[in-house]
Amino acid sequence: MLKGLSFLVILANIGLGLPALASEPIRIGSVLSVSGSAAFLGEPELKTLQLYIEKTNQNGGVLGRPLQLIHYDDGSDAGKANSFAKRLIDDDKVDILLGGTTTGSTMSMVPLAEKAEIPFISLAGGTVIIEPVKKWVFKTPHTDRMASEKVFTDMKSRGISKVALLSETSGFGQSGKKETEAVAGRFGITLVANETYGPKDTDVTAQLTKIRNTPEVEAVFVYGLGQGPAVVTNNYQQLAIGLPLYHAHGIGSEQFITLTGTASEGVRLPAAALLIADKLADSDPQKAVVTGYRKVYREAFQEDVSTFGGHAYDALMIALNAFAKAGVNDKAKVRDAIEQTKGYMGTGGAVTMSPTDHMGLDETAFRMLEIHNATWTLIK
Amino acid sequence: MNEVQKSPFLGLWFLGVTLILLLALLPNGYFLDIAIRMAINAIIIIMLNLLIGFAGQISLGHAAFFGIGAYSSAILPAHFGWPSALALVFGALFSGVLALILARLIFRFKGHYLAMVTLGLGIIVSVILTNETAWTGGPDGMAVQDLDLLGHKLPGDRSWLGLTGFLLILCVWGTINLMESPFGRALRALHGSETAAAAAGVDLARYKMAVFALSAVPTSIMGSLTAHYVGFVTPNLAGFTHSIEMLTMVVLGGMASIYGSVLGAVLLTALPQLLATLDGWETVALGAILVITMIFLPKGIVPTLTVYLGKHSR
Amino acid sequence: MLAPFLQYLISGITVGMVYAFSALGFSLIYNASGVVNFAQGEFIMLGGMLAVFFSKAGLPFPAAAVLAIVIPTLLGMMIERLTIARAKNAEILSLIIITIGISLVLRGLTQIFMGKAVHALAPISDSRPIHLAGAVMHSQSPWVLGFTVTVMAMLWYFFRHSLSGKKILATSCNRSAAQLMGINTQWVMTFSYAMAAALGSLAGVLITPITMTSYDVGIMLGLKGFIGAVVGGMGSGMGAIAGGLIVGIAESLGAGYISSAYKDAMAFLLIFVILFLRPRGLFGAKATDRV
Amino acid sequence: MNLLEVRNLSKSFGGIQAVHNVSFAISPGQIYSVIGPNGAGKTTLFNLITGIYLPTAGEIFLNGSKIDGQPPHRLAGLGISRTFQNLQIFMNMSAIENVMVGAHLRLDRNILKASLRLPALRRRDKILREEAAELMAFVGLEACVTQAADSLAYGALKRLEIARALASKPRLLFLDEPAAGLNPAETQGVQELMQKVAAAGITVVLVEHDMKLVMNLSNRILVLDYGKKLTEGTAEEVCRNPDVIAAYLGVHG
Repeated sequence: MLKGLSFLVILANIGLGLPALASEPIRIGSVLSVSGSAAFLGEPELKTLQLYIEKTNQNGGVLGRPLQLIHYDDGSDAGKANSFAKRLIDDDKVDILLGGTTTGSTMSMVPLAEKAEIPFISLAGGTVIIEPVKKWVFKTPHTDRMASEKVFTDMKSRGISKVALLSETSGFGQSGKKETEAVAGRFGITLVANETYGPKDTDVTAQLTKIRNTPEVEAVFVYGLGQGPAVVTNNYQQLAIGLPLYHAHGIGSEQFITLTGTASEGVRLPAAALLIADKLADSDPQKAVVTGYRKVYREAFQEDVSTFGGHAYDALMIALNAFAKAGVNDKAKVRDAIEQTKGYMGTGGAVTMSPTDHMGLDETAFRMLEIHNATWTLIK
Repeated sequence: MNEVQKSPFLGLWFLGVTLILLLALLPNGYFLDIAIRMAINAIIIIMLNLLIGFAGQISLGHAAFFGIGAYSSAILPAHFGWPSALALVFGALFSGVLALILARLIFRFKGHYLAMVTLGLGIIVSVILTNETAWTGGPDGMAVQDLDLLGHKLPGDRSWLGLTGFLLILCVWGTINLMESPFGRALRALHGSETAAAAAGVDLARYKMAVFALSAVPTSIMGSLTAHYVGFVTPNLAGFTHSIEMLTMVVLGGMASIYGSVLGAVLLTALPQLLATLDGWETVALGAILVITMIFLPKGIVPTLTVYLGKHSR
Repeated sequence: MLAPFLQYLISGITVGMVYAFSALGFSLIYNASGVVNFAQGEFIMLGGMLAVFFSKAGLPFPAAAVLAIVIPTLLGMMIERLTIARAKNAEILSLIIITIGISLVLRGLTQIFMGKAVHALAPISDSRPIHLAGAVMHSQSPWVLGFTVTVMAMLWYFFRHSLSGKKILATSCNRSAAQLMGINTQWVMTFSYAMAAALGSLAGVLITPITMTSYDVGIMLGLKGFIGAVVGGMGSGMGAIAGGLIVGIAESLGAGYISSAYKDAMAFLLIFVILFLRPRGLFGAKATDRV
Repeated sequence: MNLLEVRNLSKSFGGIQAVHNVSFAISPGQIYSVIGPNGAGKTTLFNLITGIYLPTAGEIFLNGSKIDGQPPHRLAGLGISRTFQNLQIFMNMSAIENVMVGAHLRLDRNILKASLRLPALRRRDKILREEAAELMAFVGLEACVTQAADSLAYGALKRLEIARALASKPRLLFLDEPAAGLNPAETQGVQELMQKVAAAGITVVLVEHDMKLVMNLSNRILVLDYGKKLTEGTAEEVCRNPDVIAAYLGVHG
């Protein structure tokens, strides 16, 4: 009965409108959190993969072979991610693994990718994914450490040194908290308050009141994504705290602005250029790819892009370039091709990987943005 | 009760043969993975059924013991260099003692109060696992070293299925005997009427403590084995959703039915895999299946079938 | 030193009122059928999501709100008729599993048809916060408080003086005796589910401007409501509201004074203490098992 | 030496004095009945002695040693066994298993031995099952030895409960309205059963409304009214006592 099932699965996926390319499809396996607490990130990631695989197939696929996406939703549960990764590797026999929306899901898939020796490009932010470097594991999003460094550089430029940190008890938030605490000293910044809130909390006035009553706090740095930061920003306005408010790159999507409205005025955050594509100077090397992706995504889904969708775009493009260069069947060659990605201009920034850096982004990939009357603006 | 008249060990042979067939025929790691998870869940659900089906107690936080087992096998070897077997035993003892203390404190509680207290245990354990980042790696979870049983490691997935399958058969054999013994009858009497059981000499507090510990320890051991098998643990192993999944497996399979527990575990482990390709409709399908089964098979699948077959076969 | 305490208290009461509505829903259905309805949280989610859906579709707030309450109410009745009522002679646990199944179906359908994004709703009055001696209250809180008090008064009158209210109380005491007295217990069951759904969705509409909503907010709201109902004494309306408020305030004070990470754990520890001292809840009826 | 002695026993639920300052004694081998109009406190007195309720005041002695306040399961160990006014049967088990549970304290309840199906334990269980079958025959249920408890008639369940109580080989057997809801033929059967039990040397304490049954069976009778002790004595003494007649039949003229 189970054997019949996997045949059914392949059949279901072929029905995705593949043109009549005779040759064997390149099988791209992906496990994303399209439901559960990280659905906020997983859904744009899946839509981007499906959109660009279909587009690539329309212009003849890669090396004359059509692309076939085999996707499972892990529902933001690392245990399910592990079991679906095994299914992709052992049963669906995929050629490459893209995915792992959250650091937890990614880390539960890493031992499988390493054992099966199959290239695996993660879309999650955790530094632990590429530190220490793992032979078969890569990632496209910036690390949380880079976000903290970018925020602290901006704070230094405004003479701020006493900062209150409010981090979310989610994977993203806690990994960010660890990195922020690690790098604060280097920038001469002391964390005078260190509070947390739950990803599903609907009210954080208690924590913010505690922060407001810490005497020498000069600015507040919130590390979270999805609904949490929006609740924090609204409560922040209600309590009229008035100190400069910084967020991490986790709020990089239009939804944050719609949820907070006027409360987002003056909020600063590090983010990929994707959010301010149209405001980039024409000379900016990223302008083309960023505006291109944004236009295609908007046409296809009538909704705005998010940086998370951008990570999926970069991962797919890096994978396809590697296939084009090194063929498909020899997984070790594909791995080497990914590791040698040089100067790939992605939505996240210029990617130059090396045997010791499986991400390839430097801090220029991040731009400091400020929200002015509900629009992202670049800080010079 | 017709289940008992037919020799109960008939089902055991069936399980044994199925295990051997699976070991021989399952093509790759993925199907072995499903079978291993089914065996692990079946053991947990049989022991949970002792608590819910046989003894009539309720636990909405049973995944807490699974989480304690999983995390002791992750933390103790990683931070303290303990051998994995010792970590497993520690987790089991810790869960057992916790279950004894909890049962002693709340043995007067019944029905939804008991549900509430066990729910609280589950949430407290998963909140601790989420927030003690230094030890548990926080919400992103942490890696788990390989299981080494007296020096040598379990080679491949097939040996994992062999181990868990054997443990399942042992567990079924043991619980059938246990339920046919004075201890088992005292437990079921507890469910029938606590007052009458006490009047017959059953020490309610001691038996509730015993059945809580008896269901907590194996769950913790299975948590440890899963941690080593998957190689990674996250806090939602101890979470509310996992506890509800366990409860559903018990009730779906059949309360106070050992083979019902096995069936409930097998079905609800396979279901997410079968529904995985419905992208977006899985939750609806799972919910609908639960509702429909509970309406047409209110006593759970196996008891209802046994009654149905019993009526017709005579 | 007073300002932070006042702030914690106010935010605790605001969140507590939401838990109180959820607890009330639990008590109503428990009263009529002895079932702990785990789909109660989804009614609150549906109220919020439908209100957002209709106001985005251009309906003025009152119209959107009414629709966002009527639809879940009809859904509640349909659920009772099609599932709970049909599960004849099922054990309580099987009925609870049915409500868990229903909550999965409701959550899955909302996720598919209304998406996974987080939505907000404009507050009823303008959104400038209200300042009270150093503490700040969301402009929506007085509306929530007002509705809670009116609903409590209506329920009190309904159960004290109206015939149908007494019918529900009679059914909860002894179902077969009520049937003998000619009470249509079937109607009582359906009506209780409808009322619980209406209360839940009303709560959803009221709190969405403060807490925002998405397809999966139902789980935690349902859970906290269950705790509130048990703390207040399962089956007592007054107890449910008091229990919900206590859970909300305990969480807020715990987060403020002890540690925000362990907020949920602390709410439970407090509740263990209350249940340990008073096993049947604050307002629960004293039950000596007649042997 | 009295088998059971009760001194100034009282129990109040909130304001209500269910049992007030009751004293009496039972010597071994007797059939001792407790009678009184509804609400006189008979079942409450039973529940106090068998540990279901905690007394508000007073003491209870079994063979001279104090037993008030002991939980029911420890009292069972001291040879006290009982049936209940509204049937407490383990409906989730078979009839014979109900009786086997009665013998709980005489059995090896070790978990490990049971799980490993050790022969010693299996043998004792087989002997117990036969013993239970004999007891069911003793109370007249030989036909239902293989049936499930929830398929038995009300009258049969009443007898099953007595069989279960006997399974613990008690010295003192409390029967709470054994004849309630039975037709005359069944009541006659219960009377014979009582006599057989007493003949087997077990002291029986009976709460009953059926006056004919009480008068035929009882060696001594305690009469309660509104929780207070009205009188105590042999069947004839109680019959002729004016207070008893007044309490039962209401005052004449």
